[in-house]
Amino acid sequence: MAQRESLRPGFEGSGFREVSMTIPVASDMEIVATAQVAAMGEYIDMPHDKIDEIKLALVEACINAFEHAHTRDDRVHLTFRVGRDEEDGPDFLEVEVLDQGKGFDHSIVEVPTPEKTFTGGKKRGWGLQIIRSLMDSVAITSGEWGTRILMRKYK
Amino acid sequence: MAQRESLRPGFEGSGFREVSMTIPVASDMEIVATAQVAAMGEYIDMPHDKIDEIKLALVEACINAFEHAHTRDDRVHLTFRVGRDEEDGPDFLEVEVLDQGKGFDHSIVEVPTPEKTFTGGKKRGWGLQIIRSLMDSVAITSGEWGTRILMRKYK
Amino acid sequence: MSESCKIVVERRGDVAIFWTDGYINNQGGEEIARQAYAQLDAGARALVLNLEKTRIVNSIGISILIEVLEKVMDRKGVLAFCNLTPTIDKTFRIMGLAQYAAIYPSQEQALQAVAATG
Amino acid sequence: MSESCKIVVERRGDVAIFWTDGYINNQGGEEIARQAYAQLDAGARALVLNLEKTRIVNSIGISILIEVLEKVMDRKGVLAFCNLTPTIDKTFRIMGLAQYAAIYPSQEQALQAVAATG
Ligand SMILES: Nc1ncnc2c1ncn2[C@@H]1O[C@H](COP(=O)(O)OP(=O)(O)O)[C@@H](O)[C@H]1O
Ligand SMILES: Nc1ncnc2c1ncn2[C@@H]1O[C@H](COP(=O)(O)OP(=O)(O)O)[C@@H](O)[C@H]1O
Repeated sequence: MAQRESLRPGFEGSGFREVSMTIPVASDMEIVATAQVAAMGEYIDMPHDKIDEIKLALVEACINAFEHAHTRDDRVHLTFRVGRDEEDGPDFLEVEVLDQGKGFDHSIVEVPTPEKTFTGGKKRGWGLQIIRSLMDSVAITSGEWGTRILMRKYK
Repeated sequence: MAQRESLRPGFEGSGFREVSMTIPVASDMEIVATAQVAAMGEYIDMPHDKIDEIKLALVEACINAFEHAHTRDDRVHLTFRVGRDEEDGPDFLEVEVLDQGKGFDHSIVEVPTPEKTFTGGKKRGWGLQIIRSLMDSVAITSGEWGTRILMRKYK
Repeated sequence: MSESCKIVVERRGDVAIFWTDGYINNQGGEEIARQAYAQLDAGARALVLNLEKTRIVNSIGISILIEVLEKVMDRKGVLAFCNLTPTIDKTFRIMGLAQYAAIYPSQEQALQAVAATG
Repeated sequence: MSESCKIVVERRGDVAIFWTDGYINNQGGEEIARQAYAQLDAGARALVLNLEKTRIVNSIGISILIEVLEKVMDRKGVLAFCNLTPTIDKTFRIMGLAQYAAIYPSQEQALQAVAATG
């Protein structure tokens, strides 16, 4: 009973709720992972349209890892965190997508434009741009060890 | 493109889809985890009533770990697997709930009955019984390292 | 947190109808118990719990509902459930709640049945 | 697998209406393209894509829809979308699809608009 009492909802303790998850490199697993965005988003009462935006950002990050990273472990590692910057600040949902793949230099990735997409014949190349547009903050670190995308959206 | 082609749905490759997940010992995290049961269950087109049964079994296993295990890492480790025993056999969804807690001897846990529950005043003690009733197979291993519950349900 | 169960209660004569929405765990169960005892103290003879919008009741939640049932039976009252999902129905049967409380497919049937006991 | 997108097509005169249901990824996009080209070959002048039951279109799916749009424009046809979620609408605008294809809130409005171009 004492134990139960200490488990009230809220952000007491570590100040965070963190759920980590590992998915295989396989089709549709990115959609299976989005269920966790919905669950964590609902946990902080995030509006559904914002949850949808985080879902799509996660989908894009996962399919990049599936398609480009050539991961050594055939897995993608996800971490979901809800928290606040300050006591009375807004809740956020943060998603980390980590692959142990070949890495890339995101500073030299060409930025897509609608014009190039339509007249130029290069239709792909929008994943990172979509992630940046839909999330409030995005940090990409990459190297020989792989790639980590850390993205956050406030409620 | 070649890479994409190899990622068709199905159980090719390892013969399994395995998603692992770690949740904190904290209230309502068991519900956040059930989102993964729904996602993996829908992935194999499992009927919704069966998905609900697996969800409840997972909830019971998680709250046991939260309440009784006194985990050393304040975490509960979950693994979800979909697969088949034989090529043309039915799909199953398997859930593993692992805690690094104090362990227990499940062979000496008293089996509850409605009579004891109503006349005896001991209302609790139904978690394991519910798990066994709702799942097709359940294996419990426990020791000083903690407790592992492996449970499976066929589509 | 949105996981917690919302409860709406309506009193119709000596019958109190409870609509739950969401997960019934220890907190949800205790909140139902609190409101049920308030209704009994205010003269309600029958309680109807409509669980249409609840998909999961854990074993702690059910154990609290069993306490409510015992209290209702002590007072010679009636407790009925309706609109249970197949999984909740199954769990209520496993734990024996179905032996002591009536379970009806619809709210209308539950209300008719409890009226007949009045 | 239930994740894959289901597509239903109905032909009304020279307009073909597509209803999608589920996730539009590369496979879903390619299936829409296949059926769209079949409709164009069978004389359809306008395509209306009703995405009411789709909550996620990934960037690969959108790039395939852009190829479909270009093919429709080459043939002097019309492509219209309707019933997009706010997130899909936003993504279509980011990628510029909204500059070349018309987006309508409802199927009725989409059908009226494409009829006016006929
Ligand atoms: N996780 C990753 N590992 C390795 N390379 C990546 C990763 N994510 C993105 N890239 C590189 O960045 C490029 C741009 O990615 P993105 O904007 O998502 O567009 P697209 O995937 O359609 O090419 C990719 O083509 C790839 O070269
Ligand atoms: N993960 C666990 N770690 C340690 N002990 C456990 C664990 N799960 C169950 N137990 C023990 O088994 C008993 C029966 O569990 P259960 O059937 O779920 O009922 P309840 O949790 O209501 O007591 C618990 O009271 C506890 O002593």
